[in-house]
Order: sequence, then structure tokens, then C-alpha cells
Amino acid sequence: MSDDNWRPQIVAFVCQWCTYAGADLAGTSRIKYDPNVRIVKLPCSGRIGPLFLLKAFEQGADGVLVSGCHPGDCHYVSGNLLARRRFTVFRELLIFLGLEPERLQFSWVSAAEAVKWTEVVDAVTAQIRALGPRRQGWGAEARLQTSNSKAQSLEAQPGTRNLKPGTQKAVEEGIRRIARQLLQTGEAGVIVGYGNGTLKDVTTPLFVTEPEGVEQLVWNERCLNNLSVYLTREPVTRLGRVGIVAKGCDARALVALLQEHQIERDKVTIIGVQCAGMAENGRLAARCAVCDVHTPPLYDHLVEDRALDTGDWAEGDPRDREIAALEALTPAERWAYWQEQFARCIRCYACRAVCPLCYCETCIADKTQPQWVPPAFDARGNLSWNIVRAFHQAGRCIGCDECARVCPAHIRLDLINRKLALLIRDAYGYRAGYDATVAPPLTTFRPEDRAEFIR
Amino acid sequence: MARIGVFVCHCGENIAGTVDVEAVTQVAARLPGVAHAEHYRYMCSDPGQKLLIEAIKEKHLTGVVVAACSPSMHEMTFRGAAVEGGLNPYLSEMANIREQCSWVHDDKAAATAKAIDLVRLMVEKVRRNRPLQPITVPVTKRALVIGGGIAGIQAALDLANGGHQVILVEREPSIGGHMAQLSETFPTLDCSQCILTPRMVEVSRHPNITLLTYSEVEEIGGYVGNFQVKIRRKPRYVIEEKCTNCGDCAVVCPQVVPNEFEGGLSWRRAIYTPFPQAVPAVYTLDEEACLGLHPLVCEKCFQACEAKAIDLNMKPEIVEVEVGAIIVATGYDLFAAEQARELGWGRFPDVVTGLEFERLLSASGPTSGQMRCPSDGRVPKEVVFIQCVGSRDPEQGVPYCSKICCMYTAKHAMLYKHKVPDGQAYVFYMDVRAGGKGYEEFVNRAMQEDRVLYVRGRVSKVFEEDGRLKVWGVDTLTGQPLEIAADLVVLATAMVANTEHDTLAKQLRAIADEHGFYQEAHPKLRPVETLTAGLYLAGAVQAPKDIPETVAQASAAAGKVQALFSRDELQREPVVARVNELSCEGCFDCQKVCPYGAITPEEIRDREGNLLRRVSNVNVGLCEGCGACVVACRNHSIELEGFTDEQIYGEIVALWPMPERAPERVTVKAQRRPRIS
Amino acid sequence: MMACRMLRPEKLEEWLAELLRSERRLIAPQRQGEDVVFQPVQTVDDITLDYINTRWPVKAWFFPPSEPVLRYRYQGSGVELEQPNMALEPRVIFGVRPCDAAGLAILDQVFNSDGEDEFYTRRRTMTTIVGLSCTHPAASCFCTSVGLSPTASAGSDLLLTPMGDAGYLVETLTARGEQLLWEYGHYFAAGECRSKEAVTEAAEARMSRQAALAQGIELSERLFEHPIWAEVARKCLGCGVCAYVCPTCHCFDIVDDSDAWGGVRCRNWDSCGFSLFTRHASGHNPRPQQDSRYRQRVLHKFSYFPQRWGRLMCVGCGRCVTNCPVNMDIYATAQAVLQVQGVKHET
Amino acid sequence: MSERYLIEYLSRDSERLPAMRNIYRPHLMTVEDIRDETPDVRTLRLAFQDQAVGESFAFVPGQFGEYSVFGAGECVFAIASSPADRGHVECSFKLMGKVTHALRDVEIGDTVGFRGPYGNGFPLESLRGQNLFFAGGGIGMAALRALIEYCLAHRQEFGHITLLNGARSVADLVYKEDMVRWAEQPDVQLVRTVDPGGETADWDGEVGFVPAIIEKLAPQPEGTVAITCGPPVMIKFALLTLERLGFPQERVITTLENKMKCGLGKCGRCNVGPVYVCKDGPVFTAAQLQALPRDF
Repeated sequence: MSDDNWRPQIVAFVCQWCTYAGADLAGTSRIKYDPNVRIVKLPCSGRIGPLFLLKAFEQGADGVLVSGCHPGDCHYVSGNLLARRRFTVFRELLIFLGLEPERLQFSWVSAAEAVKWTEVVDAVTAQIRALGPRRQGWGAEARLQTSNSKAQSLEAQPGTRNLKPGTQKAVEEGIRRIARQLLQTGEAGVIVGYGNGTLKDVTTPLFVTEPEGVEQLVWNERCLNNLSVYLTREPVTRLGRVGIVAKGCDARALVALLQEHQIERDKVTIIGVQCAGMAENGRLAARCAVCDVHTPPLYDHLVEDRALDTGDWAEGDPRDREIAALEALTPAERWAYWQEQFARCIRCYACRAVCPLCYCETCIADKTQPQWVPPAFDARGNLSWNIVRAFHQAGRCIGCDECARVCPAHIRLDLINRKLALLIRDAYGYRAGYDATVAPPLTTFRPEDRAEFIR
Repeated sequence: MARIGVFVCHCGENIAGTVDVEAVTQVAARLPGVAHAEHYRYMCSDPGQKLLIEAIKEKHLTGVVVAACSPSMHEMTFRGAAVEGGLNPYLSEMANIREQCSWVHDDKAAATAKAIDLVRLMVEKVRRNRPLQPITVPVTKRALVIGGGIAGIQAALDLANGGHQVILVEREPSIGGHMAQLSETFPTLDCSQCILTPRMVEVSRHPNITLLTYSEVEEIGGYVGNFQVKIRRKPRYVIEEKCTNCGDCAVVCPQVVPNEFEGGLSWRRAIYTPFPQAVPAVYTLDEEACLGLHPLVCEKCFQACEAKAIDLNMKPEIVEVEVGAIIVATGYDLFAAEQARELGWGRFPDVVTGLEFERLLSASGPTSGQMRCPSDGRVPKEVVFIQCVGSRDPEQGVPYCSKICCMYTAKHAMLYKHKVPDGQAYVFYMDVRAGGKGYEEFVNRAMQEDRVLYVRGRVSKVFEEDGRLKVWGVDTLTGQPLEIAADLVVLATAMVANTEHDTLAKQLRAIADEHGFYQEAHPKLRPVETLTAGLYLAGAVQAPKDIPETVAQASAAAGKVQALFSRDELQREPVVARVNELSCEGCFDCQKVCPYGAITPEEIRDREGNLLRRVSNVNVGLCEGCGACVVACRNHSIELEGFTDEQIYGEIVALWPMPERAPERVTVKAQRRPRIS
Repeated sequence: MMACRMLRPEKLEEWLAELLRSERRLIAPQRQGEDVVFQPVQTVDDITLDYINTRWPVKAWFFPPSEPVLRYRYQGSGVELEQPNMALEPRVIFGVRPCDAAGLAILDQVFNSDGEDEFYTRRRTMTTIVGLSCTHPAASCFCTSVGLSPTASAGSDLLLTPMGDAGYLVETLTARGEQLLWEYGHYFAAGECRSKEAVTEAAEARMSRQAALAQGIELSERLFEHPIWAEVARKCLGCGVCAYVCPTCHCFDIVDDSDAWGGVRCRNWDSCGFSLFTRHASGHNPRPQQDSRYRQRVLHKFSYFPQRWGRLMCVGCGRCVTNCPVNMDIYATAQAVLQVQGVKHET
Repeated sequence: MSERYLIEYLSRDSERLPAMRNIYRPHLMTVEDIRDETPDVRTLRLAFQDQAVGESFAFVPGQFGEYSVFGAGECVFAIASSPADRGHVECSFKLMGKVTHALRDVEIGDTVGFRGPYGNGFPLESLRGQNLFFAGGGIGMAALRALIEYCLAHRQEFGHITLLNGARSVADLVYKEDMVRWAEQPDVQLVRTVDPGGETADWDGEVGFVPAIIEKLAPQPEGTVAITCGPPVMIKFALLTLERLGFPQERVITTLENKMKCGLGKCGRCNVGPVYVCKDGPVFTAAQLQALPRDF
């Protein structure tokens, strides 16, 4: 694979109480090991953020090792257990994007385990040496190398089901009736709903403040926008108490916003709408094919759709087949697939803007001290941005797919979101947007959390 | 740009032998922001520190990097020197090129390259360091001592005599620990109880000591100077203040169970004192053995107690105390002898452990000091002592030497011979380790004066044949197989870590080593402290120890605590989290991940008092500086002082040169075709 | 120099094939998933003519989303500057729609004015734009509303207009166009010069959006402060899609991206729609809300730029309309604002 | 650039093409002096590393530059030094964001970047022969400093000069040493003021916001030009006060401090109505500002 003189560049992020002390003990005990690892000392593995690992790879690391105290031994009670969940998710994300698992490794090494430390370093170094230098440039050229890869033949498989739009007119009337009532009684100062857009077959977010205006509210299979994004927008909230038209997926976003203290329940009136599914390119949208919230999980008023046909979902989510196909590829092929996708990114941040859960006024991508996400819109910066976006959504994304819908470059953000949602469902039994009283999965842990990837 | 000084230490040959310190210095001198670089034989020496101090003053350095040993060795030293030079202590960092470089690599080129990287990384960190001011916290001048064996007793008495309040917590009904079980002690053969019990009594009477027996530490929060401890007092069903220790209750008690204190060699009642000199001198009702508690059917003791000291409705009680320091003296356990299956403990009543043998020797023991076999009470004439049971045995037991077994086995054999002068004592040993004042002489006395037969070798099997124990072994000096018919076999089982260490260690945020013993802060220089500030170790909780060592360490721990208590305020490391209120979005994920409850919502209001936003706020008194909140914050509105994003970013970008960006397009030099005439 | 030639349909492919073999890099519309984008051509077969317009305007080939304008290395306490490596090669971009080509003419004015930005102008002079008139505008198109036409020639060096079976009418508009035509003259038939008016009219007739926006917006204080801005901008989410798909938007940011050894100073696209665009380090922001930012976008295109340069900064390609996540529609907004302005004139 | 560039290229060797002029390439400057004006305002004196450039460098008071720390980025400040000070520029900056923090960390001898001069500068011709009334608040004084130095260096060309310098508190007053030097010049009146609450026990200056002190000083509009710079809210009220005192808008001058990146009217950041502050400003008369949309 590579010549004998090649020395991989490996950085180890370690906690100061266990692994750092263990490495010191290896020194005191004069146990020899491979000299390729550079240690960055941190107070706790809980302080080791995914951004560090990302930056290390960006800077040219061939491998990254993270090491902390054994479960239960954390000097700070539970930092390593929180870290374990973060790293589980982050690692799977990077693997999904095509990183070889050997390049990002984790271990528990206690202050007493000098020998283990040396063994871990030697083993990790040997594995990375066997892999050879990382594909150039954390992006950039990789996509050019494999232009004929299998990955490129992977094409979006839209839902094959036809729409069964339900009784749209009746639902529309129901929305208008409730909206009118809310405005008349003063229960709401503004209704956030859908109106007809300026182009054929397009709806647009509509803000109605007068009872007469409710006639402009519409309901059809093109009401794709997740309107809950407006609940954290001052130009809308200053109009008064908000009444919001919410499909099931939109209501899940409301649950998540409640969970993260971004809205107050008693300051929002939710007009829940039973939804039969929305259309993309005339077919049922992929996410709607496996929808289990035709009736919103949270509402104050419910507009029922009497003709609601929730259909036979046996077909499953077409995206799951795509994810499986991607996962069947080699890391190099997967990497090439995503590089090609991210290369198209123009950093317009539409994905961020439409996301109800991207409510930070100053995004980490806009923070410059330090500049974790490279500012240039090149392969390196785009990759980091997309990874950071995906990771910040992990365990929080409610799967409305708005980011993927609005992406002008058609980057398959939905696949990444879905992949992480499945991972978190399987690993932690958690799905976002159903229960505001449960702690989000990356803010908590269980002692028995999966750890099979940790040395 | 910063003006950093880099100081590369040779540490004699320790570093310079493997790392080209000259090269490291030369490269360091050329790094951006480095205004001074030099190397010296011993940076930690006085002249070494002077170099640093002078350089700070002369070159107006804005930060220093000392490339030397581990920061756990000398970080404080160089911070102190930085202060002397006029710098804030937190503008000094160490690059660990000894423990993590020169000592672990042979290849000089690779080690030098690594040392250069480590220096560079620290230079970039220091460039981003900000001066920090220590946080002062008041010190609660009360200590908690966990464990009432000789270590805990000694530590508690030393502290109490020094004028400090002490809370001594013991899990068992009485203090005294394993030492109370011993008959005589080596190498002086004075009676263990005779020297121990006066101290136990002193503890019970000392005005500065609050003794909580039959109690366990339930929860520990806080930090050095300010620990909050919850102690669970198990119900003993006997009101300590009322009990007169008359024993009327035990007489009427119908329930009989094996006596743990006697190693199960005798019996006790459900209501009992573990031994006559127990402190406190009160009875305890063993709720598991008692018939009456659930449901109440017996009550005989209750009726018999004239002092009305028995309360069958007693409930566990949680006592909350605040202490400034904690000494852990939870002692040891013995290697479970049944695991050495071939030696027959548990199958043959006349195979006993060393501690059981102590009870057989003890005047207060089950045989009142008469040497008898547990099986039938006959006087054993042939006794085989087997050393290293479980110890120095990575396969079946523990790899380490249990340290005290050689000595107590010699003591056992000697005491046996004193009681049964015509008996024969054999000792199977691997090596005799008798390092200590008077120890070697003691063993020699056993061999020569008391004619104990020492056999170098291991015992392969103990079995019964014709009603007698047979011991098979090999004398490795002669190579001869041996078979000894024995009346009694005594196993010198290893000292192992207390099985409850693990749970307690987690509570204490202390680190247990691979064998379960607590890890000291430094094996040589800080053997009494742990890495958790305010937490100290005494006795066998740290490693196998004999009594003198235990007592010495207990006094040392007490001394450390007294030093801590000599100040009214404590300076804490300012490594704490800070919230950027401007960009905090108030999702409170940080609050969810904080293990110390240090983060609470804070309301931001305008001048009219209208609520604008809720943001996170860190209580720096509670914050321990773990940084979990920083990672939980998606837009990084929390920083951890001392480990800020800027600093770590600096370290990471210092590690590798930035990869060249993909060239936009490579110009292909095509053939020029002049077309313009 | 309105010499005109014809290009027979069957000659087009031959010409492109020879261009591909030349020292000029040939860039032409190609399929990428469901989109058509400009890409360097590998084989002529990859080129498609089946598109209303390309996904992205052609501007990125001159004004890339991100480009280094300076490199530097630290040397002790000093710094060594390096010129970024901007490799140049002659290029032909084939198939640029008139609206996008007009966008280039607008960018020329900005980048070629005093303080000439050679990162842009060098690429521009090395590139020959072969425009391709538009015959079937999309529902979102409104080039005629802003004073252009589906066959407008501004910004192109050569303009091809499909004339049915006769092939393409070739207009030579600049010296660069002339040079190209001179080099490959044998593909082009001279003489048979026909008017493209009929094609233009037919295409315009297919245009559903035909408002009179070309006169621009006349700014008054009343209009500037009018509540209409808050109303139309309320749904704006503040992303950068509209600016980044726009053929004329050219706002940029200059940022450093560095490590311990040195770094790159980069020029990156930016958008007046982002809240950070005008926010000072102190936190003060002259355009604190989305309405003022959206107002800036509309007025820059329809009022400020025309005042300075005498032409609108909108070419009516409609990309911002179709790509907006929430259906912000600059055509509709301009109409609405003009209506407000009209009310003022009447009163 | 010549339209014939392509033709040149096609006909000759690319090596002989003219070298690219890079408008974003800064001059390298050596930090010669660092002066702390207030706890968060610092003045740097920078010398051109290329002496020839330094010799030929000239600017009009009121023009500005893009100062950069390599690794942190660029930031806009007025050139605060005297135009007569050849080979050097000075800038004063307040600690705010990434670049100013990086500038705070530079040491004497370090290298920083400078591009400029940009912008129009003060209309010196229309100031000659006039009384000058300067009103600067906080760091806004930096934009006036070059002009003050110029006027004092050409003292006979101008009439009476009033220097009103305001700040939040006594500690926040900038150019304390310069003020002493300036006040010593003939026919110069120096008035210093701090916001209410910002005074110290021994403060002998005025107490009050800058507009209030302008009102109190009541400069005569006839024959006087008022030049003001400071935080946006101060400028707003200072302009109103001057108007009330009878100053015609053409005789009130201020400089704007928008966020700027390129300095050359391209990046679009400082666009206000039809003007680019970086090219058409930063110096405007109140009359010119009046014509602009309120977007700055």
C-alpha cells in the first residue's frame, strides 16, 4: 500500500485524568511504542467535540484517536458517557460519508493502563499504516478520481405511490373556519398558513391578520413548507399570538422547539391538519411514504380529513433502499459519491434557513473566533459545513425534508438525515418530535449504551 | 504577534539522550510568535527557573512553553516561575517531551520530530492563552474519614488532636477493622488489641470526632473545600445512647448465625456485638438474621431490654454533612481462598486462611487462644503454611506481591510453635520478602529459634486421605516432590482491593487502578493525594501495606488535610465554563449535560423589565471545568477557560501544514497557432 | 460589426467537436441529474441543447463562489506574500442564454470600473461567449419586462439564434467573437442573412410575465419607508439562494483562512440577504431586519444600480423565483412596489 | 484590460503577458509603535516595508485603509496620521471583533497589511479660509485626526478652530497627548466632555453628551464648517443640533463608517442608495446624506 518510510500523521485527543496519565505512566515505565501519535490534552473526553476531529482531518491527519476514562471512571461523573453517544453518532456519520472506520478510533484507557495505551497506539498506527495516506485533501480531488464509480449510478428513487389527496376542499374550509374564529376571538393575532404562490403549482407561506383574509388560505398536496420555522422569527411573532397550520411533520418540529425552549406552548395555537401526504414531481414524497403522523402529535384544533387514506405503507421508505445501496459500497466509492454531492454546494445556507431547528441567530458556521467551518466554498469548506449541519441535526431532525427540498444543488441531505435518524432510533430508542418531555438523545446516556467500536 | 519563550529541558540524559534538544530549540526559535528559545540541562532546577524568569523580564515575553516532563510533575513549578517573572501563571504551558516522548521512543529522529511537534502545538496554544485569575472559595474545616480501621482511626485522631472536626464513617457496627482481628503483630509480637483498643476508645471519646458506625457514604457532591456528603445510617435497631452493653438481649435471642469477626469459626446471635471491646460499646440487631422484624413475631430482645434501648421500627437515616476534605481509608479484602480450588479451603474444615488462624491464636478467639483444629478440636501437630495464595499469580489471582504475607506467616509459624512446642511447622514459599525494620531478623528467628521448616516451592494440591490432610508439593531447591500429612493447613491469602471500592471510587471521582486499589496522584511524590483535589488516601486502600506503613500514611494524609485547613480560603483553578450571553439561544442542552448542576437559566430583561430572552448562566463555584457543556452547545456560546476553542483550534492547526488547495485549473500548454497576420 | 452568418444545424456538432480539440477549453450545457449545467466538455455527445436555461448562471466561470486573492506564509515575525495561482486558458462557453449573457455585461461594469479586478477581467477577456437565443421561455421568465429579449445580444461575443431548419443565425458582436469566427469560418455560411425578429416575437409571445419594470423604481423617502417592504419580506428566511443563483449579484466577502504557517485570503460570494452582511463587529447593524435587507436587494437591482450605471441589475431569468424556498418573487415585488410608487404620483 | 488580451495570448507566449495587478494585495507594514489611548482603543504606527512605496504614498485626510492581520483578516479604519508624515500611516481601533483582537495582539516589529488610501477624503478646498468646528465622539476622533493635523500644519489657511472631543468617560477619551499639543496652537479652542456619570472627581472638562455641548458652545454658522464623527446616534443628534443652530447642510460634514470589504466599490457591502461609501464617501455633507436612504 505504501512505502515503509511513510509515517502516518495521527492525532490523539485524550482526557487529562485517565489516558493522559496512562500515557505518562507508560513513560515512567519506559514502555516503547510507535512515535507517530501527537497528543492533545483536554480535561475530559466530554470536552472533545466533533469539530476537533473534523479540523484534524481537514488539516491532514491520516488518523484520529480519541481516548478517555472507562465508563464509570470519569473524573467528571459522566463526561465520557456523553462523549460515547456523540462519538457513536459522529463516527457513523463519517463512515456513511465514506471515511474508513480505521481512521477514526476510540478507546478507554485508564491512568493505570500504560500497557493498554501503548497497545492502542501501536494497533491504531499499524491499521492506518496499512490503509496508507488519507485520500488527498479531505475532499477536493477525491471526487475526480472515481468519476465512474458505482455510486454515481445511484439515482434518487422517488416514491412510486400515487397521491391520494383526500378531501382537500373540506380541509381547506376547516382551516379557514378555525383561522377565522381564532382571529375573531383574538386568540390569535396572526395565522400562519399556506396561500397560492406566484407560479402555478406552488404554494407560499401566508400570514393572515384579519378575519377577511382567511379566504386566501389554501390546502392542497403542494403545502410542502414547514411553517413552524416562522415561530422563531420576530417579524412574524411580533404580529401577535401565532396560530399555525401544522401537518404532522410540522407538529413534530413544534414538539422539538418546545423541548429546546424556543417556543412557549401557551403562546401558540396549533391548527393541526390531518395530512394524506404531499407531492413531489407529482408523486407522493418519499418521506410521506412512511409517515406515521398523518394526525399531528400535538394540536389545539384538529382539521380532520374524512377521506384520509393512510394507504399501505408496506413499500417502505424508498430512501432506505438508497441508504442500503450506499452502505453496500466501499468507503472510497461512498466518499466519491458524497464528494460529488458536496462539491455542488454553494453555501447559500437555504438548508439552514428553512430548518425549524436551525434557529441559532449566529450559526457556528458564521463564527470566526475560531473559524471551525472553513469560510471558502470549496470542497474542504463544503464538506465541513455539511458534516456540521448533519451532526447538529442528529437526534433533533424531525424528518420534514425541507432542507433537501430547497437545496438548489439537489444535495441528498435527506439521506444523511434519515441515516442518522435510523441510527438514533436503533441505538437509543429515540425519535425526535414526539415527546417534549424526553431529553434529546445527545444530552443524555445510558450505562449500557453501545460501545462496540471503542477499544 | 505574541512573544513566546520556549525552554527545552535536557532532564540530564532523560530527554537529551533520545531527543535532539538543540534541534528542537532551533526549530522553536523560528516558529511564528516565538521570541526566545533556549535549552538547559535541568529546567526545574533553580538556575533553570532563573533562565525562564530572566527571559520573561528581558524579552518581555507574553507566554512561555517549557518542553520537559509531564505537566503533572512540574506545571506548578513553572507557573510559579512565570509569576516570578511577572507573567500570569496561566500563560505558561508545558510540552510533555519526556513521559510522552523521550522515555517511550528509541528512534532519535522520530522522537525529535515528535518533540518539535509537541512544542509547536503548545506554542500555538499559549499564543491563545489569556491571563486567568484563580477563583477563591471558602474552606469548610471539617474532614470526612471513610473507614474505621487503624488507618481511619489514626487519621481521625491526628486531625482531631490538631483541632479539626472529623466525621468518621464505618460500615461495620464497630470500628477497629482487620487489625482488631489480629492476635499479635510482627515483628514485635505485641498484642494487637492491646495497642488498638485504647485508640478506639479515644476516638469514641474525642470531642472533635463524630463517629458514625454502621453507616455508609451514599453520595458525594461538591469539590475541595466544599464537599456535600450524604451518609446513610443503617438501622441498628438499638438506640446507641440508651444501650448499656449488658448483653441481656443476646441471651434471649433465639437466632444463631456464624460470627463474621471470628471468620465463621464461632457463632453469634442476631443481636450482638462483634467483639467484646467493640466501639461503640453497643449492641446491633442484624436485620437479616432477626426473626422478629418482618413481620414482628419474636420481640424477645425488646422485652428483655430494661434500658428500653431497642427500637424495632428504626429506619435508615440520611445524614447530610459538609466537609472540606475526605480521607479514604476503606482498607482491603482478602483473596477469596476458595478460588484456589486445589488448596481445599471451604471443602476441608482444617484448611484455614491466615486471618482465621489469627482468630485461632487469639486469646479472645473461638478457642480462647488454645491451638485447636477447627474440625475436631485436636491439637494440630503438623501445620503447613502456604504462602502466596492468590498473590504473584496472574493466572488464578493477582499479579502483585501482597507484601505482608511473608511476615505474618513467619509470625503464625512462630506463635504456633510457642503454643505447640512439639509441633512441626512447614512454610511453602516462593521467596521470602522481609524488607523492613527488624523483619529479616524476625524471619530468621522463626527459622532458627523456632525451627520452622521453610520449603521453597509451591503446593500443587491439598487433599484428604484416610481422614488426614495431605499436602503435595515440590521442594524446588532439591527438586524433590514432597508429601506432608498435615493436621492444619494455613493459607496466606493475598490482600486484594475492597470489593466496594469501585462504587465508592465512582462517587469520589477517584481512579481505581487495574486491581481496584486507588490511584495516588503520583507514585513517588504524591503518594497520599489523589487526582481529585481534597481527596486523600490512607492505608491499604491504595496498595497492600502493613500496620506501620498504614499508620504513617494515615498521619501523612491527616497532615495534608491540616495544611489544607490552615487557610480560610482556597484558590481554585479558574478552569470553568463561561457563557456568551449574546449568542446563547437558550436551548439549555448545556444544563442537561452538566453533571454538577452548575448551569441555570438566567433572564435577560430590558430597562423596563420586559423579558427579552433566557440564556444559560454558569455558577463558577459549582463548575468543575469538564467542558461537556461546550460540546453540547451547537453554536459554541460556552467557552471553557484554559481549554477554549481558540486554544484547541490553535493546537490542531499547528500539527500539520494546511493542505494545498486544489489548483483551480492546470493550464495545458497547447501549441500556439498564430492566426493574426 | 453586425456581420451575420448562418450555421447549418449539422455543422454545429462538427464545429463544437473541433473546438473541443482546440487549445480552447470548451464549456457547454450538460445534463447533471435533473439539471443542465455548464461543464467542461469531455465529448460532444455530452452537450445538450434541450434546456430552457442552465441550473446556474454562467457568472461562476468568471467570478467563482470562492477564490483565493492572496496567499501568505509566516516568516518569523514577518510575512511573505504570494500571488494566488490563477491559471488562465482561452475558453469558449457555448450556449449561454441572452439573459445570462446580459448578466455578464452588468458584472463587467462593476469589475472593470476603476480599481479593475483582474481576477474577473482576465478570465473575461480569455473567454468567448457563444450565446444561444431562447425560443421557449419558462413560466418564471420575465426578460422582456426588464428591457431585454429572448434574443438579446448584450454580453455575448457570438450569438446564435435558431431559425428553424435553416440553422442558426450567427451574430458577431465583439472582437473576441470575430476572432473565433475567423478561426472557424469554414463552418459558417455567409450571405444568407435573415432577420431574427420573427423568432424574437414568437418567443416573447410565449412569455407569460410581461410587466413594465424596465424604467426601474424611482426612490423616495416615502417609498423607502413604506410598510410594503415588511409585508413582502415577512416570509423571507434570509438564505442566500436568490443571490447565488442570480446572474448579476456580485456581492462578496473577503476572509482569511489560515493555520500556524500561513493562509489564504479568499473572496467568497456573499448576499445582502444575510444578517451578517452589514453587521458591524460592535453588533450594530444598519439593516437589522430582513425587510431592510430584502428592500436593499430589490432597490439595488431596480433603483440604485440603474442610477449609477444606467441599467437595471436584473435580467429576468427567474432563477431566484423558482429557487426561493418560500416563493419570494422579485417580479411580483417590483410590480407591487411600482404600484405603490404610482399611487404616490397620483396623489 | 485590453480587449485584445486573448489575441495577444493566442499569438504569443503566455510568459510575456503583463503581470497581474492584484487590487487585493496589501502593502506590508512594520509595526513601529503601539500606543494605548484608552482601555480598549489602541493606536498603531505602521511603516511601509517597501521604502519606495512609502515615499510615494500620499493621501487626503479623511481617506481610509484596509488594515489586515494575516490569518485574521481585514478591517477598515481611517488613516489617523498626518498626511505630512511620509512613509507611515497610523490607525486607531477599538477592540471589537476578530481582526481588532488580532491587531491588539501584534507587537512592535510585527508585519501587518495595509491597502489604501480609499475613499474621497475631506473637501479641503471648501474648508480653506473657514472657521472649523470639529466634534468627535469616542473612536470617531480617529477619522478627524488626520484633518486636524493637516489644518494645524497649515494653520494660516484656516480660521478659528474648535475641537470638541467627547467620550463615555474620562478614561475613554482618546488622543490625550495630542489634545494637549493641539490646544497649544494659536487660535485653537479645546473642549472636552464626558457623558454624565463618566466624570472623575478631578475632571475639569464638560459633562454632557456631545450634541448638548455643541448646543452650549453654539458655534456661529457664518464662516464656519462643522465636521463631526462618532457613533451613529451621536452623529444623528449632532446633525440635528447643528441644523437648529442654523448651519446649512452643505457646511456640515461627517464621515460614515460602514462595513466595507473591498474598498473599491465592488463587494457591495457599503452600498447605500446609489453610492458606495468606500468610493463616494466616506466623507459626506449633511446635504448629501439627506439625499440618501436611511440605510447606514
